[in-house]
Amino acid sequence: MSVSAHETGKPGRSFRIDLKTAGPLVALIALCIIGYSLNPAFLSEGNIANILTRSAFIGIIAVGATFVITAGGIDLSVGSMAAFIAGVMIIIMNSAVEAFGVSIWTVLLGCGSSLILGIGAGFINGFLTTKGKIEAFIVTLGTMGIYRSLVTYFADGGTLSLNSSAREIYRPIYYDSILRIPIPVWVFIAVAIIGWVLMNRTAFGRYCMAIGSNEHVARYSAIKVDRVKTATYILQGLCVSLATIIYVPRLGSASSATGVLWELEAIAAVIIGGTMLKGGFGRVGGTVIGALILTAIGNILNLTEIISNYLNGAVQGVIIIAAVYLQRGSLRAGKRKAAE
Amino acid sequence: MSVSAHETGKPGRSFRIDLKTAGPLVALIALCIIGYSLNPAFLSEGNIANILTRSAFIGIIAVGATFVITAGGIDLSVGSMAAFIAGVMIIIMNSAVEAFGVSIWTVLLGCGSSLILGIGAGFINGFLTTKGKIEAFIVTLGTMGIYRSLVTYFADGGTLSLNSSAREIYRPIYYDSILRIPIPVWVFIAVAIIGWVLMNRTAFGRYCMAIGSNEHVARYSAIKVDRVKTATYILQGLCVSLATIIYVPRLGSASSATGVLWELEAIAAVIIGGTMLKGGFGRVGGTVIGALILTAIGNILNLTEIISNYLNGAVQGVIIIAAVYLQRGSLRAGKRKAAE
Amino acid sequence: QDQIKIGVSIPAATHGFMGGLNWHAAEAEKRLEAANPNIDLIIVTADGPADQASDLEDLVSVHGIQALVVLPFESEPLTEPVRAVKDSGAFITVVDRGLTDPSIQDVYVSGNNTEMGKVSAEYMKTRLGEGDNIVILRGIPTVLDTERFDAFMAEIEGSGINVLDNKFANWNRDDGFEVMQDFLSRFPDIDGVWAQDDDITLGVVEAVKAAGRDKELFIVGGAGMKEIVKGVMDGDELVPVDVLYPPAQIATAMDVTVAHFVSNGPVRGSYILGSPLITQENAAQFYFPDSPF
Amino acid sequence: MANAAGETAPAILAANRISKSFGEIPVLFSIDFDIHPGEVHAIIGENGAGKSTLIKILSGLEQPTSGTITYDGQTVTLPPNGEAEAMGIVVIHQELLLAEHLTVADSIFLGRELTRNGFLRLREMREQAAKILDTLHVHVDPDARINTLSVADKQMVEIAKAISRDARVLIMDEPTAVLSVAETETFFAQIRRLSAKGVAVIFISHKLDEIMELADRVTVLRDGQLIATVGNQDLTPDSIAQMMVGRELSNLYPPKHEPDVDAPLLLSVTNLSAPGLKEISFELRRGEILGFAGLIGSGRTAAAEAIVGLIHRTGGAVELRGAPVNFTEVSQSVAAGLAYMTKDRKGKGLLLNVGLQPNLTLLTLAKHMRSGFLDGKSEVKALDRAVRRFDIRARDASVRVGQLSGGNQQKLMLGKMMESEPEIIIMDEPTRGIDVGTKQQIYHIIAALAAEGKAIILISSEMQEVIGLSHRVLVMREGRMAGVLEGAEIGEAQIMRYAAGIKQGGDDERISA
Ligand SMILES: Nc1ncnc2c1ncn2[C@@H]1O[C@H](COP(=O)(O)OP(=O)(O)OP(=O)(O)O)[C@@H](O)[C@H]1O
Ligand SMILES: Nc1ncnc2c1ncn2[C@@H]1O[C@H](COP(=O)(O)OP(=O)(O)OP(=O)(O)O)[C@@H](O)[C@H]1O
Ligand SMILES: [Mg+2]
Ligand SMILES: [Mg+2]
Repeated sequence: MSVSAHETGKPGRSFRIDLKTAGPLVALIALCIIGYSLNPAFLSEGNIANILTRSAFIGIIAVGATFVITAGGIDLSVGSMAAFIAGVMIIIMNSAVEAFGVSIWTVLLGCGSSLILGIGAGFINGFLTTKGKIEAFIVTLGTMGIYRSLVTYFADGGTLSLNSSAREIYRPIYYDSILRIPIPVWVFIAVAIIGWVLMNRTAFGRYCMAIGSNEHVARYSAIKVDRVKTATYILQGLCVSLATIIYVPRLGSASSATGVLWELEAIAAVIIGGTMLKGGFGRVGGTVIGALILTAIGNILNLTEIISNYLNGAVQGVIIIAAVYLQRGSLRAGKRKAAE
Repeated sequence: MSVSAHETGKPGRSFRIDLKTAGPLVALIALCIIGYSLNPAFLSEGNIANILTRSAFIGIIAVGATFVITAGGIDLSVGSMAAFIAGVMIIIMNSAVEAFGVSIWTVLLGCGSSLILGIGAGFINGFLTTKGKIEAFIVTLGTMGIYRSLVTYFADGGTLSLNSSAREIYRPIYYDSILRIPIPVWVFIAVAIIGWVLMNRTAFGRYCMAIGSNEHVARYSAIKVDRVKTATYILQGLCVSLATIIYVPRLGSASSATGVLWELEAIAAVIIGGTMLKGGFGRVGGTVIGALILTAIGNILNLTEIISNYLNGAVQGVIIIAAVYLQRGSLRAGKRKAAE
Repeated sequence: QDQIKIGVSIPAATHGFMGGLNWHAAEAEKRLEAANPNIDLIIVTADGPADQASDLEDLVSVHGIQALVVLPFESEPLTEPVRAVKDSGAFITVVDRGLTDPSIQDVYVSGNNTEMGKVSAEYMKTRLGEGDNIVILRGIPTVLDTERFDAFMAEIEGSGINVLDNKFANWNRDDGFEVMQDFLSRFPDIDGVWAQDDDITLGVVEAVKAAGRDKELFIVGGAGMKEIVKGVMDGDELVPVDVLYPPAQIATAMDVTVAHFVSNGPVRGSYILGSPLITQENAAQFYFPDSPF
Repeated sequence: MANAAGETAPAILAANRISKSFGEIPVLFSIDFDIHPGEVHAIIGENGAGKSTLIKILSGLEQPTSGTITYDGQTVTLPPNGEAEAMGIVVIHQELLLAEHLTVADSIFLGRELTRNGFLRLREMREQAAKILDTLHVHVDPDARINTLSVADKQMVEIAKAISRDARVLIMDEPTAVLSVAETETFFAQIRRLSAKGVAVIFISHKLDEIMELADRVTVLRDGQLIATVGNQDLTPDSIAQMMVGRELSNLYPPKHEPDVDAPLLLSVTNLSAPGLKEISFELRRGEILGFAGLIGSGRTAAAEAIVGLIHRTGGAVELRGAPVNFTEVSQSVAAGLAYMTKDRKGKGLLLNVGLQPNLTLLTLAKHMRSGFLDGKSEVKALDRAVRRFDIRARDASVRVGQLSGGNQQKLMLGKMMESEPEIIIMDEPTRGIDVGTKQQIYHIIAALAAEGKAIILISSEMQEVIGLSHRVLVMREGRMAGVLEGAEIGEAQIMRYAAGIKQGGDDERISA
């Protein structure tokens, strides 16, 4: 009478995994079809490279956000943090150029300081949240204001620009390709894979889910809750710093307008990807697709002139809602089928 | 041995209520002391009236947000919704003036349409969240974009201005006082009291808390979960429309810049007030104080010169974090005392 | 014959001035496309520098534009992306905010932020003198705001006029209203206000009127919003003048760019539009009742 | 104090004069307790006696206010947060401690994942999980998410989790409260295997027959005081009950009053189908108690939930007092006088983070309104009533329900449901985690309700309870009705035969492998 449970379980499981990825993918494919029908140039190699490269920023940040949100937190400071890190990177590289002249070391110094700043900023968010026991929303709303102010202050209300000769060396990191794939896309791919492995193939990912799902349970399971939570913020900071490293050569400058609203975009990418805002359940793969969806929407709006520019935001809103609905819908339909 | 539960319960309970209100209050009082010491004009009657009147917008919206958040939702669309409602109100009132001339009915028509729009917009958010089963974050992020776009579109990218003779009649609603208290403050007081009663003295408030703390339990307890959740969004829409009704006479105009970031301010007021972002626990009184704290911070920064303008945001961030820390801290200290 | 595609990249209509600019761009598109059947203008709007850089990429890769009219969100970050467009062979017209490398542009059309600050200060000096007090409401911390502010401060220096304080009002009416309210409760004696932008001005006007202090001071705004220009025309004493910073410059730029393709000779050079003081006498020529701004 | 015979090894874990207070409220008074390798030591006592608190102290989750713990002869301070598990002290808590979003395999290995070079060995964990579940005869997919499991399955996962760990001391707080006889048997077999290997087992249960069957020694607590520690051979169920409650317990079950044969039909269900449920039919008369028996996951809960509209019905009909009904929300069924009490008190029954009063009245707030507003006085009165009727023991009414002892939570939930004054009552595991003394009270309440003319469906995994109270018993198996027993047929052997699938249908004895 003992039906071997795991045997009957198998098919259901692989099916479910398919559906998980399928949800956001369906939405992305629908978008691509719309894009192509509006303007065939949408699927040109150049345009696809553009979309991929652009989505790298938000995508990399969103991978970090997936961990924070999965563990039940939220980070509103990522956009300002990016502006702040970019600003400080530029200041440091410029002074390095003045002191030692330009070399590849200038760029490495900049990248190094970016990583340190990202980790530090993430740690501060994590520390205030866990040890200070202040809601993540408030902590990161606060640091969001702080970082944005600081970059404005450093830039004296204007723009911080990278020394042009340093920029020359640094430029390829954004603009060059390896094997016809732009470098930012390679970074994005690497971050996504590492993120996926961390989330699904390491104890850390499990701990994030457990904490987001039920902090008591996690605590009683001897998980060092505060440490893991802080680690998610540090990871987020690290992702922001990576995104900044590939962002700085693109525009070569930072100002108070850098990274505005990235936090909202990153969180949206995460949620569109199927991670739950309340935590407990994270999908790095979905996040990647979510970031692509958001970038593709912006790109599609540039493809056509049929819509008044004033209505861009409305179209964007409708598509986001529709995409998520579609995704959830296909998931539900799939489940119903599985139940039969 | 069965200790009659509610008898021993009484003192403990009332004590906790004191503490609940005390937390944010302590932070507000600390802020007032700082404000006064930086500039005695802070406590002048005129300035206090300014602070109270200004906080009315965010405060009224935040009272609505308290319900949404308590029931486990979130509404990012309030700022755009306010701009949208203001825009449509102005359009309607202007056409009414053209068609029928100016009278008190013009204003009443405007207010009536505001209420209908608010309720409708709230219903849409609620419906998409509950029946569409789309995350509140995504739904309201979408409608946020939609409303903001629509107002930009209606205004042709510019500003919608209320007909000046209609404005003459409408103006007192913002600028007049009754018993030396400005009318917006009266509205705020009324909304706060009604909100408090709703939250603490009616079944609806209880249901919101139940849903936010455990939706399953709510469903098993015969609560119409979808209906209550939708009602919270409608209530939020109603609050936005009330806020808009007192906002429009202030400047007599609406544009795409109206209400930008109000959602963040409203949510911040709610959280500073001690409501939990994850839902299940709402404090209308705290929200009111949270709104006052936020307005007071902005006001204090305008009353002094000691801080570089560029750093306003940083100071704001630090104060918000500190205020919440202070509040939680005093709560913890109080609990410890109670425990002894 | 071949369609000539011209991309127009501008910031989104997030406040009054940009709204006016968007309107003028849309009007110019209609007018120019009607007059020149072989011209296709494509207007895209951006929410930030990075977003605008993406727009530029799309204009090249998807639309294959032959010319670009761009009002850069910020000068420095957009320099390289515009250069990339230039490298694709397009004719470049830069509007308002110059690139860090002027050699990229074929045509430059601009208002003059420095002059705007200077003209405003000059007017202040005609009305006020030794010991008089003014307050300043600034825009959003950006290069052009800093240019205006610095020029104003340089001009006002030595005049004996006290600048009591300056605060950012984010080119926003509500912020203008609130910041001015706080200035009013802080300073019992204010003789003049430089609001720098007409959106801010509208908020300031309400705050001053509500405080009943509209007899003791005057306000200088900027940009040329139609409501303000109308007021100046009608002899408003609270806002007696305005300083032009024309949102119609985008239309000028589009005209010039189209002319490059449809007229005989090539078009090149800089078109710097001045920031004249709008007074009751000349206001009529700056008044566009149909514009949303 | 008597000791179990033949024990020579020194105590592995001992509590010495342990006291515990929460704030000002004392919960344990100077308790001595010890456990030896290979021994099964049961702790019993009334609800709120302090059993769970004692084992929390023995596992480091709570620190004692005074007294010491010795482990392996050493006086130790046990580390908090489940870290004592690394020392070999493994606990199954009374309140299920599983993260809802994780899978079964993830949960079993949470906190001590198998890794290679930092990567999870997923397949290995899944296989091991499947193996453990198999030895317990639990039919759940190791990849299923916890939030898709029924309470009983969750409990089995908890058990699997605990026995999969390298325990030297295994502490279990009412692991069998929601298990039926068959599951309990396989579970006990595992316990015996472990204790034969030298694992010390501490075991809390309110089921006295289980205690008699499994325990070598029994410690009795009452009101936080140690009453006695007694060897098994000196015990009878009656003597245990006597020690626990402090008085003689006679007639656990009230006498059955057969309902009128021609009492009106209140509920009639025909061919009811729903996910996990196929073609259930039965009738319920006024004054009748209908027992639902079956193994866990046999669909009893699904049947109840389909009737009240909590899960969507895919077929069949339900008639209430002769009129067809199709509830889609609980509010409709409550309004029609049909109430369902869930067995999942933590997940679906009670709000753990609020106080007693809001929980009690949540289902029936409409009754506590005066001109549209909540009437606090009336709510207080209701709580007062429920506290007396169901003997709810909270040391302080301001405590959050999550801080109540398990049994008292259960009583509160009973009170909550009874507040709606239903005519038809479906109770799912009504005495889950309730001490014998109170059980007796509750049985009498149930019988009295039936005698008043209410109709009751009693879903229970405690077979004695079903047998002792029900007029008829419906046995379910794998989502179907396996049979209905009446009168003298109602007995343990018959029920088991139907539940296990040895006997099917009504009369014909078909043996199915
Ligand atoms: N965290 C806490 N804060 C306050 N009181 C508590 C807390 N935990 C337990 N108590 C109280 O301690 C007493 C003993 O509870 P405990 O859970 O140990 O009882 P129990 O013997 O396990 O009962 P049951 O058989 O019902 O599970 C109860 O009165 C309970 O309310
Ligand atoms: N195949 C299925 N599809 C969907 N839901 C199901 C399925 N099987 C069971 N459920 C749901 O799982 C929950 C557990 O129900 P189930 O009827 O299996 O428990 P039960 O037999 O009452 O268990 P116990 O014997 O422990 O009381 C119910 O809410 C039911 O709706
Ligand atoms: Mg066109
Ligand atoms: Mg217990």
